[in-house]
Amino acid sequence: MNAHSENHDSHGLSTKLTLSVWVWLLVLTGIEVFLAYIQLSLTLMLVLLMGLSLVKAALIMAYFMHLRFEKRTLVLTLIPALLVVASTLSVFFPDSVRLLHMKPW
Amino acid sequence: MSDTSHAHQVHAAPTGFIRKYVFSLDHKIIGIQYYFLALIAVFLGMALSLIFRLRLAWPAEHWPMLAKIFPAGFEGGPMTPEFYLSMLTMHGTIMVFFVLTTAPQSGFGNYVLPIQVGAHDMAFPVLNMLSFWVTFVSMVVMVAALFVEGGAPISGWTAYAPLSALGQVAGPGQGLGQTLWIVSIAIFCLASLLGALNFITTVLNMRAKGMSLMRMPLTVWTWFTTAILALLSFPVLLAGGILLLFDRIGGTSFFIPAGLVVSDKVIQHAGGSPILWQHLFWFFGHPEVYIAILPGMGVTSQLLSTFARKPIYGYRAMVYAVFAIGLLGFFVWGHHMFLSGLSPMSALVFSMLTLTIGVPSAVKTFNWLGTLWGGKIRFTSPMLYAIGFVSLFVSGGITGIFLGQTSVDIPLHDTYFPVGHFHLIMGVAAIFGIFGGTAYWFPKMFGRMMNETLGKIHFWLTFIGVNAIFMPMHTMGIMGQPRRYAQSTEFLYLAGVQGYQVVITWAAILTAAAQLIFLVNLFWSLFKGRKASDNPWEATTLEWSIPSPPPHDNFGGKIPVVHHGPYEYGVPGAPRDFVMQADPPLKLGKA
Amino acid sequence: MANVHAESLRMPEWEGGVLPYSVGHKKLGMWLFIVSDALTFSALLFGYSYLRVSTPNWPTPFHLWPSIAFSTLMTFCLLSSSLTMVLGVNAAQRNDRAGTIKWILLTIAGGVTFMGLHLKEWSNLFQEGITLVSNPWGVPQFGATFFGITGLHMFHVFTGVLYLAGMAIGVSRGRYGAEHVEVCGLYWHFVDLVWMFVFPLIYLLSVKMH
Amino acid sequence: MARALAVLLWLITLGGIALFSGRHGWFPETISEHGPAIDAQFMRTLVVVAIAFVASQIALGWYVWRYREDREGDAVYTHGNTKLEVGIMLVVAVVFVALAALGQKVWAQLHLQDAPADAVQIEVTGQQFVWNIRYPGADGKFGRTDPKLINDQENPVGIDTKDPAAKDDVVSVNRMAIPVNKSIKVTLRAKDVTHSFFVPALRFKQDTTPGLVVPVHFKALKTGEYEIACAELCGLGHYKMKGYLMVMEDAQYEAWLKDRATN
Ligand code: HEA
Ligand code: HEA
Ligand code: CUA
Ligand SMILES: [Cu+2]
Repeated sequence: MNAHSENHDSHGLSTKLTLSVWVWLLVLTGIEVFLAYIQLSLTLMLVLLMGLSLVKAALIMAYFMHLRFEKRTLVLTLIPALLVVASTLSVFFPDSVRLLHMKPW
Repeated sequence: MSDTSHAHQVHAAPTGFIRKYVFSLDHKIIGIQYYFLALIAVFLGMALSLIFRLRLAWPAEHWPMLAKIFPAGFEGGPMTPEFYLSMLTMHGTIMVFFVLTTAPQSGFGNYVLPIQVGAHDMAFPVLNMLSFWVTFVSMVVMVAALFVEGGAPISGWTAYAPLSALGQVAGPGQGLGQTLWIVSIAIFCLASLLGALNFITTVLNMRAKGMSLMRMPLTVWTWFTTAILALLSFPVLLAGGILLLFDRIGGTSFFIPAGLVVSDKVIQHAGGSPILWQHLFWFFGHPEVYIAILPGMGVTSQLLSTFARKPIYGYRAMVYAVFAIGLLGFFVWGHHMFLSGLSPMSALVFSMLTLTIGVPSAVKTFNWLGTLWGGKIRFTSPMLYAIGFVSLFVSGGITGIFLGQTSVDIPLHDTYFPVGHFHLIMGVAAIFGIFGGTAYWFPKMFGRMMNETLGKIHFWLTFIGVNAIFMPMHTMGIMGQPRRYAQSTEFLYLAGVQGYQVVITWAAILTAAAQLIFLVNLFWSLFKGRKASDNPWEATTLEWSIPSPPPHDNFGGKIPVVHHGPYEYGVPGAPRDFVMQADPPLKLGKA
Repeated sequence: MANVHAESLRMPEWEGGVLPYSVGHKKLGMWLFIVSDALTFSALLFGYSYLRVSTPNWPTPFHLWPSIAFSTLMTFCLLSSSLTMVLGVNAAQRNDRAGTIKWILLTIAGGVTFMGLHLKEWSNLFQEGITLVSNPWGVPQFGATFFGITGLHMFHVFTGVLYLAGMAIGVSRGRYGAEHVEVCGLYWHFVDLVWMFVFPLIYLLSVKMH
Repeated sequence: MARALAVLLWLITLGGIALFSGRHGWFPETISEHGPAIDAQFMRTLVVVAIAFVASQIALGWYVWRYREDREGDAVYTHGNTKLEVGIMLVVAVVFVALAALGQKVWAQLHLQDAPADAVQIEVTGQQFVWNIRYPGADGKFGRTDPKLINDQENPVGIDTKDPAAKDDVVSVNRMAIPVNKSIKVTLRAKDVTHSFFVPALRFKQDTTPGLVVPVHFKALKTGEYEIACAELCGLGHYKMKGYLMVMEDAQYEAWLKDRATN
């Protein structure tokens, strides 16, 4: 019963790959900071930054957190559950817009 | 995770009293601890309900006995309205969190789930113990709120901001009591998270050989789904609770908008939104009500099948329905907020989605009836509770169909109509799940049978009683009686309501008295009950193939191999009228 | 009748003890914890966005120096500590105990640097008059969300550092193996991952332009 | 035992029907334009739900009665019937969607359409534990308000008298007069905590949320005096936060308003 305790080396992360992921993450961060200093509309900026952040999150999960090398089903249950529940939270927004336009004072 | 023992190693049976019964790692002891915690909570909650019901029926009466215990609540003679509200708030909170989230899931789930999947314990025994003790601390903090200076909180179990956020300016009970309430809830969230990930891991990783997903008893399915709901909804309440706490003691204003003037005092907070609190609360709150009912559904399925001596009707459909209810539960929270200033478009969407929950619920109801159909029903006391569950679930569920529609909710929202709705479905259907589970698993848990006669008397009185209490509330709601009113006599249009209040209070007193029968039965049977055999109900799931009560590691070192589905009753050609899950494969002669 | 029950009894066999995700208890448990904790942060970040949308004139006060420079450097620290963490896990899987401890200590160093920089950054802001409840721009929500969210993240970094320290001690005593280190690593990467959202949402979207 | 239980289940069913047949307690008579539509939707729902309720409870009782252990024959060995299952699902789904669709009309009319341009304007401000009613006066414009000017005795909603539009504003406590047969546009606000403006006779309820101004509209079709209740927990006086809605003939209403203005 310890199928889980080894066998990672076979498809584990080589140091080279790890380093290149790290470099990519830094590059993306750099792009984000750069973007922040360009005059863009807040919405566009939000979309771009969140897009990049999702890519970074995906990189971290896939490589650092090893999800790429786990069984596909693990990914297919965890990530959708998280995304579905988290994105339903965005139902909040129509109300915040209402709040902005319907303030008493 | 902080759990250091290797997960697969069976921990040896502890010997000292403390390690054995107090800080036990054994899922069975922890289950029992949870169960008794809930038992204390339910009697406390019930006592509170009787106290506040007194005021509803006889608003001007003096209660010298009570006044001695709670002098502050009876200043000037009759019960004060703020005392009414604090009793109500504590009643709702204790019942929802410490009874219905605790007994069916953490109590029975802890005790039975590992055995039913064929495991020697939960995946994380240390975490399991921690989650119980954290729950315990949470309950102590909650009960402390009853006795602190300034009184228990009065903003209802939903703690709507800004009432709950402003502190003492907003009225009595909003001081330390409210703060303790929030702290307790936040602690409770942590305990539930720990419990939930333990349940999920156990179900996924620790099933015995042959226990494929589609062979799991429906109880396991419901505990599993409930754990997923808890894992995904409690963190949101936790976030909300942290922010509310910041507002109260950190001086922030997440939920307090600008320009409030309370009793002529200008409030310095600015910029927050009360609606945000409602969103965060109900995002948790709606899944929470399914957390309360799903285990009851599982228990009911198990009992109906066992005592009708028939396989459950539509097993797969039942599994899918449970999952559908759980999933849909995340998309409907807005139905509690139709009239709160929610955007009217989202209200329409929430309304449509709410009604769709009726579909899997209909499937469940239909299959329960299908299970009874053509059976050979044994009317034991657990079975009576299960039948009661079905009846109450239907009565309470269909009133949700009124509330789920935006337009019909306009006159009914925040009246006694929803109060009737949720008491029938949660206050008693789910509670009947606990009763059924208690009567059913008691022999396994304590090695003795409960008394059938007492059980039956208790069933009859309670079943009649709760219908008498909660059915008339719908009428009061239709007449327009708002909830959380300390009395109904201030309004002319409510003239017809007072009579109902008196009848309901009497019914509540009698029903509550009938619960003493349950209590007596429980404790009497604990010590004096008839010795139980291993399988007194001739049931099929794994817990019935081991001794009553089970040994420390459940299966005495030999994990069973499962060959059959969970509900094989009345199998034609089988040697007995039931085939247990661990029975060897049947030789099937072609008929 | 007979064909009915024949159908029900011949189910595909499930070999007990086979982990459906091929993931041990601890790792699965940690993943579940991470999902749930991620939702706590999602709720907070959505709450922040909600308040920001509903507030006119949300301030954008962060200068390149010190705030953005600091926070970028902090991002660098966390990302690098994630890198060292991966190397630590690799070392643990090679049973290289000394290597494991070395990399974990480096990871801790990254975390501690992050905390130091963050504390400095907070005190800079205090000096500018930004506190939990007030700030120079009259939008009290700004400070509240800023300190609320970064504070909770800091709390996670702090517990993560403690967790790592416990791990280093455990490994040096031979009590913890590769699986423990890996699970601890998951938590640490998660703390990093959360920052990947906090940084742009809280800092980069509040950059002062001119 | 089984028979008694069956009978009890049927008695409960009967009791439920009796309660909902409305002889003892029912909605107060509706006086608003949209009220009948809500009542009708309630009745439609009641019919659908009653059928489901009665069918389920009767069946439950019947099975309990019929399939006792001591009956003849064996238990039926079956694992269900997928076709039947899917059938039930589809029927229920269609019924629900139809029901929900029918009910949304009133909601849309109340909340998605604006009040007609000629609607009478009134502002209602909830406060622990009174209702403050404000009329814009002859100029048809509400004057500016400011929380700092609020004073419970003299200036409960904080009208800024420096604003010319505020000069003719009329404030009334707990008494809200409206003309009959005219569209009324109510602006709901709250001063301290959340309240809910509830007029049972109007079939109308809407929370007054602090920090949010919610515009709503309705039309009353019958003169008379009706009670306004508070339907959101707002503190210890929640149960006695009472106001009156006085629906008047036009002339009477004008007179009332004039009378208030001179005071
Ligand atoms: C165990 C708890 C539980 C459960 C299971 C439910 C189940 C449901 N609830 Fe309930 N609800 C609560 C607990 C629960 N509720 C609580 C505590 C509150 C109040 C909170 C507060 O404000 O304090 C509340 C409030 C509440 C509201 C808000 C009311 C208001 O404040 O105005 C609404 C509105 O949509 C609602 C709807 C529903 C619906 C549609 C279901 C459905 O899931 C029900 C589905 C079941 C059936 C429909 C019956 C069986 C089906 C059939 C017999 C098939 C055939 C049926 C038909 C064709 C009609 N509930
Ligand atoms: C589980 C949930 C639950 C239960 C069981 C009950 C039980 C009861 N409730 Fe309560 N109630 C709530 C949940 C519950 N309630 C909630 C959430 C609110 C809303 C609070 C708010 O507005 O903020 C509320 C509000 C509420 C009101 C509304 C008051 C108002 O709005 O002003 C009233 C009024 O009469 C009431 C009455 C009662 C009565 C008489 C009982 C009972 O006393 C009936 C008799 C009890 C039983 C039949 C159960 C006995 C169970 C056992 C003995 C089980 C034992 C075993 C174990 C647990 C291990 N309750
Ligand atoms: Cu105002 Cu309740
Ligand atoms: Cu709900």
